[in-house]
Amino acid sequence: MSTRLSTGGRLIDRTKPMSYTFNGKRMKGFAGDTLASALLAGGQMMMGRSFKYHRPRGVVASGAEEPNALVGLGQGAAFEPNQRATTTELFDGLSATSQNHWPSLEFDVGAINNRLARFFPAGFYYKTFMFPRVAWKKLYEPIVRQSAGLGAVPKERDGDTYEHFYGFFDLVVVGGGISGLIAARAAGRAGLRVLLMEQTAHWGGRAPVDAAADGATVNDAPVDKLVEEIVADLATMPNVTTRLRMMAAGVYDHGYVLGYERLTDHAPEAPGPRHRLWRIRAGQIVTATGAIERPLSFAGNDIPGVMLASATRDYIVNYGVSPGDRVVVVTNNDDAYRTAIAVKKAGLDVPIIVDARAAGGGALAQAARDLGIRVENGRAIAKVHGKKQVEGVSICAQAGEGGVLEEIACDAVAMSGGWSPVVHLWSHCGGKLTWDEAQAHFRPDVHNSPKGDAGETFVTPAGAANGAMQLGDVIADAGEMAGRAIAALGGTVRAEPVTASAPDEVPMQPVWLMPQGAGPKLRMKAWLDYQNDVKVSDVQLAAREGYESVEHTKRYTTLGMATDQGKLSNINGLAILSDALGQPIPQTGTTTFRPPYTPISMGAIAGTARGAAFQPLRRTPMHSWHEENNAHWEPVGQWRRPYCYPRTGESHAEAVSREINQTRSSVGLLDASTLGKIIVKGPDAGRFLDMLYTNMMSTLKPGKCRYGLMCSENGFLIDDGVVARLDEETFLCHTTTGGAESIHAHMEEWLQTEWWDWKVYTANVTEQWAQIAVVGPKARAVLQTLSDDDLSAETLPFMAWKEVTLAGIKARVFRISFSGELSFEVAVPAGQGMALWLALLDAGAEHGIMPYGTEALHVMRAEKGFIMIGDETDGTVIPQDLNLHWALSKKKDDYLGKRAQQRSHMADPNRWKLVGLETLDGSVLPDGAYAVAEGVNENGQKRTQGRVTSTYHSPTLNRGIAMGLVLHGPDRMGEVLEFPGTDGTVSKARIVDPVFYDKDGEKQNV
Amino acid sequence: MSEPQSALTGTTCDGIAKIREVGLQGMITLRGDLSATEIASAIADATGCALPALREITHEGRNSVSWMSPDEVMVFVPYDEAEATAAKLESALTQVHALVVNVSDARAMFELEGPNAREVLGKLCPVDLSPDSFGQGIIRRTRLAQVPAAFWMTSDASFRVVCFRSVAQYVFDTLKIAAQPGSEVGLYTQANG
Amino acid sequence: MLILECPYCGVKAEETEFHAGGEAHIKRFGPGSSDADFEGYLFNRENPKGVHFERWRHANGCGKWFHVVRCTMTLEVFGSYSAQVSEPPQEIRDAITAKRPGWCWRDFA
Amino acid sequence: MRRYSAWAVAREATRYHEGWERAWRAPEPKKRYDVVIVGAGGHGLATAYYLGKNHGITNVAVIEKGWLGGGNTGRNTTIIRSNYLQDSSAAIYEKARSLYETMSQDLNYNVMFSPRGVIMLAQTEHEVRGYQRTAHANALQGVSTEFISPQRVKELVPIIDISGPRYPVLGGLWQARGGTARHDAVAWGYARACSDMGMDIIQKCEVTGIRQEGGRVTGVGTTKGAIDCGKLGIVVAGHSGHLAEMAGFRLPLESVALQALVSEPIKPCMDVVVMANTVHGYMSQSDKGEMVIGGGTDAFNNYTQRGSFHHIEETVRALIETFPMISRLKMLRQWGGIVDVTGDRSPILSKTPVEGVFINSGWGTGGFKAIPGSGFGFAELMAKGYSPLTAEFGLNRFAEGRFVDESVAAGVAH
Repeated sequence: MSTRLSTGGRLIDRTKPMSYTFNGKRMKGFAGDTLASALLAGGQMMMGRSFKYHRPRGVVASGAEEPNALVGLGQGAAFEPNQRATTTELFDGLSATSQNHWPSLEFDVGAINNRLARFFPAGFYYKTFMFPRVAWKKLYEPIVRQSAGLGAVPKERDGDTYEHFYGFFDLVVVGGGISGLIAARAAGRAGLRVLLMEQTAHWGGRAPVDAAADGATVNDAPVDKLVEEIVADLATMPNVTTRLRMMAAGVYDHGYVLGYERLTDHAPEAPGPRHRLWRIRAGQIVTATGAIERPLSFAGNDIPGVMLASATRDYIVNYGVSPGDRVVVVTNNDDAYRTAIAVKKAGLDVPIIVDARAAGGGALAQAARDLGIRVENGRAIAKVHGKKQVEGVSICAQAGEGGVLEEIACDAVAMSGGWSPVVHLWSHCGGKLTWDEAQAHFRPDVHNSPKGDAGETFVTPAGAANGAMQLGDVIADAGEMAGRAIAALGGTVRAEPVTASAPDEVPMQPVWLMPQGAGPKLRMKAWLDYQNDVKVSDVQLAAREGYESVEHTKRYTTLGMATDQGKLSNINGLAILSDALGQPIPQTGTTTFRPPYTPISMGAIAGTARGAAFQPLRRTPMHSWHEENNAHWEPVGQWRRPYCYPRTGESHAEAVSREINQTRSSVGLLDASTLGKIIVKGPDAGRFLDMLYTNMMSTLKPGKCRYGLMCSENGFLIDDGVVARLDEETFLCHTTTGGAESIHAHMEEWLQTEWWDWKVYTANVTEQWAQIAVVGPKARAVLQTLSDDDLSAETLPFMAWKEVTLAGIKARVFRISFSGELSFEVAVPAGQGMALWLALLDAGAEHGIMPYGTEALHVMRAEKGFIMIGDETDGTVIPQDLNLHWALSKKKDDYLGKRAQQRSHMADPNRWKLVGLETLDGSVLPDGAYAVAEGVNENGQKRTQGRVTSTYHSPTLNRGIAMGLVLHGPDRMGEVLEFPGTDGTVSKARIVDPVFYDKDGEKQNV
Repeated sequence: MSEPQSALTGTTCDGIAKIREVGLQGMITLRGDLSATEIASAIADATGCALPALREITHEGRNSVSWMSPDEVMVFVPYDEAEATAAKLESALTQVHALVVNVSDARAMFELEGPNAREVLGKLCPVDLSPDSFGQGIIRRTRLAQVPAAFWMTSDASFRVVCFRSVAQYVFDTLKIAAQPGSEVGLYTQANG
Repeated sequence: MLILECPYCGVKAEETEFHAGGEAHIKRFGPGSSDADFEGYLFNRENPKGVHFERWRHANGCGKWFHVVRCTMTLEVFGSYSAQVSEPPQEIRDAITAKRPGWCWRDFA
Repeated sequence: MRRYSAWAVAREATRYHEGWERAWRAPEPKKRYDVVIVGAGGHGLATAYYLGKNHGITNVAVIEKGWLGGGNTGRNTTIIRSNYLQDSSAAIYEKARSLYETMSQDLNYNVMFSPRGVIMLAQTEHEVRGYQRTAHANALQGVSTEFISPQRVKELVPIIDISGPRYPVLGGLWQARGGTARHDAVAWGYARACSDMGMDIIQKCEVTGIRQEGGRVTGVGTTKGAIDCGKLGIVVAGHSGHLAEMAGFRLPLESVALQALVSEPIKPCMDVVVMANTVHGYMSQSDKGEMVIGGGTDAFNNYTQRGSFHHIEETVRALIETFPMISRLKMLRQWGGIVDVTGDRSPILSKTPVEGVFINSGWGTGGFKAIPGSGFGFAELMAKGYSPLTAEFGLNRFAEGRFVDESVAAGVAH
C-alpha cells in the first residue's frame, strides 16, 4: 500500500502540514504536494472509475498526461469537474470528490459493465440497439445517455473572474525544464524580449529527479544547482519574463500563442482573477515541452498500483511518497532502472526488474544489480493480479505467448514502454513529424516546420521535445536549437560551456504488446486508453473491420478521445494498428493534434466579457430618464430603446394604446437619437448620393428634406431614411438605427474602392446629436413656447428643416413625419439632449405630453402604411414589391441595385406586392402568417399566395390592421384571403389599401 | 442655456490604475488632403498645433491635433471653444475640398493613470504597450475589448482613451474589471521594479 | 489568427482590427451589361488554393480599405497595397514571384 | 453482408470478436462505371446509396482522395433539424430528417439518431417575429414545429438562464423531432450499404482531371489511373471550386473555415439541442457527455482547417451568458473544417455546363443535417435529370436573381 516515506521529497515542505477532504474524508498532506501525491501518501490508491467499464483506477502518471485520477474540485460557485489530481496543487481546505461511480468509489453498480465487457467491444453500439426502432429512443438511448459523462455538473454561476492579456515577445520558450531554461537564458543574453512559461509550479522538469537516481551532474555540480543558477540569472534580466503555472495551450497562425496562466487555483482566497489567458504574438517559439513516458501493453496494466516508472520515481523523489512496498519494474529501456534505483534507495523492495530486451540494459542495469536488485532479461509480464489493488504479477518470456514462468507478489508495478516527445504545440499549426526508428517515437521534422505570416519557420523544438533523451544530448540540443531561433531573430548566441556527466544508456527496444504472442484473452485485458477503456483487442477489431485510417480507428474505438486526448495511448494504439495492417508505423501516421494541450476553462476564454461587460450596451443621452421612468426595453442591435413606458397596473398593450392616443390627439415625444446621421460633403456629393439612393438627391434644395431608399448591388432594399440638404455641398443622410454604422461603411467602401476620384467626404455624426421627435396636433404649440424663432408652416413647411434656438439650445428642426401627424424632429448636441427632453416635457405638460416607445412608433407608421426596414423588408424584398416605383428615378441611368432589378426573377410580374390587410372580424392577424392558395406543390407543401409582414391592433381604428405581400395584391382589392394559424385556426382578411389613416396626409401637412 | 453634460459626468474608479471620465472635451473632425498647405496653416492658426505626422499627436497648450487616417485629423480644444474653432477652420478652408465637423458630443474621453496603466490597457487592446514600443506622441486607433477606441499617453504613466459616447459606460465597466485589485500582470512594471 | 499590415497607417495588427472584404479587383457591371457579366461580377469567385487577392478594411483603425495578397493554403501574406488601383503594382507581383514562382491569378502573373 | 444485431455481437463474443468481416470492401477501381461520384463524405455516399436503392444503378464508384467520412461529415456538430423558412429548404431538410428517423434500420447500422428536440432561442423582438413566421411556414410545409414560451424553454433546458440581463429568452422555435446523430456512423453505415450493393468505394484516390468529349463527360483521371464513366457527380464540399475548374466552369462559391469545440464530458445536463442565433452560439450534449459547441466562420478564404481563435472566444462568451454553468467547464478540443458558401448561403444541387457532370455543394454550415435528403434528391437528379427536391437549387438561380435566402428569419435590426 502507498504511504509517506519518513524522509525525502524535494518539493514538499514537511513543516507546513495541510488538511483537505476526499469524498468527505479528512486527510493530511504537506505544502508542495499535489492532490495525487497527498492521496497516495494517505494510502488512497484508488482515485476513480473508468468511463465505459467503471473499472477501479489509480493514478498512473504524475503530470498533465494523467487519464485516471480525475476529481471534482471545490464546491458551489467554485466547483469544477474533471480536475487532474496530478496537476492540482494541494492547499489547506481543498475538497475533492471522485467521479463516475454510484453509490460509491469502492462499490460501483456501473461496474457490472466490467463483467459484461466481452459483449461491449469497440463500436458494439453501431451493431446493436436497432430493433425494435422505438426501443432506441425509449429504452436504449436513455440508458446510453444516463451512463454517459464523467464529472458532475456545476450548478451555480461561476464565482470567479477571468481576464485576457495581449503579450508581445521576440521569443517565447514553452517549458521550464533544463532545455527551456537554457534556451531562455541564451535568448535573454542575446537581448531579446523573452517569455518563459512552465505549466507546473516548479522549474527544472525531470532532470533533477533523474539525477537523484543516477547521480548525474552538470558542470560537475548537481543538476538542481544548474536550475537554481539559471533561474537566478533570468531574474536579473529585465528583458526576460518568467511565469510558473502558465501553459501554452495552443500555437496558431502567424505566431499566435495562447498562454493559460492559473493565478489562484492553488490559492483560492487570493484576490484578482482566477485565470489569465495570454494572447501572445511571438517572433519565434521554442517548444521545450519534454517527453511523456509510454505505458506497456500487458494484461491488467490498468489495475491500481500499476504506474509509469517515471511517475513512481517522481512520487518518491519529489514528494517522499512510496506507491508500494514491493515494486516490480518492467521496461524496454534503461531509464526505468532509475526508478528501481530510486525505490531501492528509498528503502523499499524491488523484487525484480523485468527487462523485455533479450540483451538487457547497460550501466544503469549494472548499478541496479550492484544494489542487489534481481534483473531478468527477455522477460515480460503475462498478467497482473488484483482487482482494486495490485497483488502480484505472472512473469513470462517476452518472445512467447504468455506461459507463466514465475509468480511474484508485489503491491506496485512501475512500467516503461519508452518515451514520446511532446509534439502537440509543434503540430498545432502544421509542423510535420518524422518517425525515429531507434527510439521508436515521432519527433518534429524540422524540415517541415510551421510557417508564419512571411513564410518563415516560427516554431523550434528543443531538448526532449526534439527527441534528445539523454541529459548530455538534451543540453546540447537545447543550446543548438535555441541558437537557431535566436539567429532567426537576428540575435547572436554566446557559447555556454555546459558539460553533463550521466550514465550512458543502451538503446531501447520497441515493445508494443507484452508478451509478443499474447492471445485474445490477454489482449482483451491489455489497456491502451485507460479512461475510455480501449484495449489492444479493440484496435485490432477496428483494423479487422476495415477502419484502417488512424482517424477511423480513433473514432471507432474512441482511442485518444478522452480528457487526456491520448497523451499516453496514441503511439501504443497506432503501433498496434500498424501491426494489424502489416504496415510500418509512419505509413499509418498520427491523428491531428488540436489545441488546447490540456483543457482550459471556458471562463478564461470569455475573459472579462460577462455581466455588464458581456457586450457593449449602447445608451442614448436620455437613457437614464427612460430607465427611471419604467421603460420596457427592446434591444435593437446593441442599443436599448424603450418599447413602451407602462404605468402602474398597465399592461404593455395598454401602455402602447395610451401613448398612441395621446400622440394622435395631442402630442407625444420619441427618443429618436439612435437613428443614423451621416454627413456627406463635396463637389460630387449629389452625384454620389444619386448612385447610392434609388431616387434623385442631387436636385434637392438646401433647407429641404427628401425620403430616400437604398438598395444593395444585388437589388434588395437595405435601408431608408430622410436626406436633408444642409448647403450646396453638404447633405445630412438619416439611416435606420441598424444602418448607422453599416451604411456609413457602405458609403466609404464605394468611395474608397470604386469612385475614389470623386470629391466626397463623409462623417458619421450619429452620436453627436440627440434627436427627439415631437409629434401630434399640439407639437408646434409645444415647441413654440420654447423658441422665439418662427416655426409656422410658412417658414418651416412639411419636408423642410431649419436651425432654431429651443430652450436656449441651438437645434436643427426637421419637419418630417413617420406617424402621419404634425411632427418635428429636433436635433441638439448629445450633451444637451437630456436638457431639451426635460424642457419639452415641461412645456408640453399642459397638453398631457408623454413619451412613446418603439411599439407605438411601429403601430402609427403602420396605420399610415409606411414600410419599415426589417418588417416589410427581410433581405429578399425589392422596392418594386412595395409599390415604391415613385422612389425609383427613371431619369438616372444607373444606381446601386438598378441592374440587379432587371434580372428575370426580379422583373417577374408574379412577385408578391405590398397591400393592406383587414381582418373580417377586426381581430389582429397572427404575425408572420401566410395566405394559402389552392393545392400543394410537387414536394407536397401547401401552396401560398402571400404573407403578413407586420400586424398590429390599431387603437386609433380600434381594430386589427396589417400589411402584407400578396400575389398580384394591388389588383385584388376587396378579395378575402385565408391565413391559417399554427393552432389550427384560420383568420380571414380582406385586401385593402395599406394606408389606414388620414389617406390624404392632411394631418402631417398642417 | 443649460449646462452640457459629458457621457459619464466625470465618473471615477480606483483599482490597480485610476480611471476617470475626463468630462467635456471639444473635438473637431477635419477631413481633407493633409498634404495641402492650406490645411496645415489652418490648423496652426486655429490651434497653434503642428499638423501631426502619421500616427502622431501634437500638442500646444490646451489644444491637440491627432492623425486619424490619411485624410483625417481630430482637433482637440476646450469644449466651449469647439464651435468657434470649427468655424475658424471652416472659413480658412473654403477654397479647398475639406470637411469640418464639430463632434464634441459624439465621444467620451477617459484618463487611465498609474504605473499599471499600460497593463490595464494591454488586457483589452491587441497592441504592444511595452515602453520601448509605445510612448508619448503616438496615437493608436484600435479595438478596446469589443468597441473601437483610440488612445495616447500624456505622461509615462497615464493614457487618454477616447471612445464613442453611447458605449462610454461599457468602456468604463470594462476598464474597471481590467483594473480590479490583485490583477497586476507585472510585465511592463518589472523593468522599473 | 492573421496579422496584416495596413498600407495607409503602417500598423501591423491582428485580424480583429480588420474587416475582411472578399475578393479583390472585381470589375463592376451596371445597367446595360449582360446577365453573364453581371452574375460573374456579383457571384462567381476565384476561390483559389494558393495565391489570392482580397480586400480588407482597417475597421478598428484608420478605416481605410486596402488590398492583401495571401496564400489560402498556408495563410502566408505576400504584401498589402492601396485600394485605389485596379491591378497589383509590380513590386507586389515580384514579392509573390519570389515566394511562389509561376503563380497566376485571373490575368495577373 | 453479415447482419448486425445483439445476437451477432453475442455470438462473436464467444470467439473474442475475431470473426467479424470488413464493413466495406477495399477494391481497386474498374475500367468503367455508369456513375462515378467524387467524394466519399456523407453526401457522396448517400447519393450512391440512393442511386442503387431508388434507381437500380449499382455500377457505381465513389472515389475519395483521403478516407471516407474524413471531411466535414466527421467534423460537424451533428445537429439535425428542418425548421427552415423557405419551401425549397424545408422540403429537402425535412426529407433528410425523416430519412434519419429510419436510417439505422435501413442501413442495419446504428447511427444513433437522437430526436431529442431542437430549440432556436428568440432573444429579440425581431427574432420572435422571425420565428413566428417560420412556425407558420413550417405548418404549411408539413414540418412539425411550435413557437414556445420562455417558461417552456426553461422546462426543456433547466440549465438555461432565461432572464439573462442582456438577451432574455422571449420564446423559442421548437422542433421536437429534430436532434443529433453519430456523424461518423452515417458515413460508415452508407459505405457499408453501398459496398454491399456491389459499389466500389475507392479511398486514397485523388482526381487529377475530368475528361470530356464534345461537351460531355467521358471519365476522370485519378492517382489510381483513368476511370471511364457515363455520369459524374462532384460532391466535395470545400474543394468544389477546384474540381469545377478541372471541368472548366466556375462556381459562385467561397471556401472558409468553420470552427467547433467540445468540453470535457460531464453527466447529462441538457437533453435538447439549443441554438442561440442572436449571440451566434449553439450547443448540445453528446452521448459521451461532452458539450458540443458550434462557432462561427472566418470571413476570408481558407483551406487550412485552422480557424481564428477569436471566433471561439465570441461563441464561448455568448454561451456563458445564456448557460452560466459552462463557465466552469473546460474546453477539451477545438477544430476546424472547410465549408463552401454560396452567394445566398443555400446549396447548389445542379446540372452543370458540362453534360453528364452534376454538382452538389455549397452546404456551408448546414450540410450534415441534409445528408440523406441531399443524397435522395441528387441521386434522382442524376438518374432522371430532374428532382423536385433540388429544382430550386440550380446554378441558374444566380443569373436570374432567384435566391433561396434563409437568413431572412433574422434580418436587419430596426
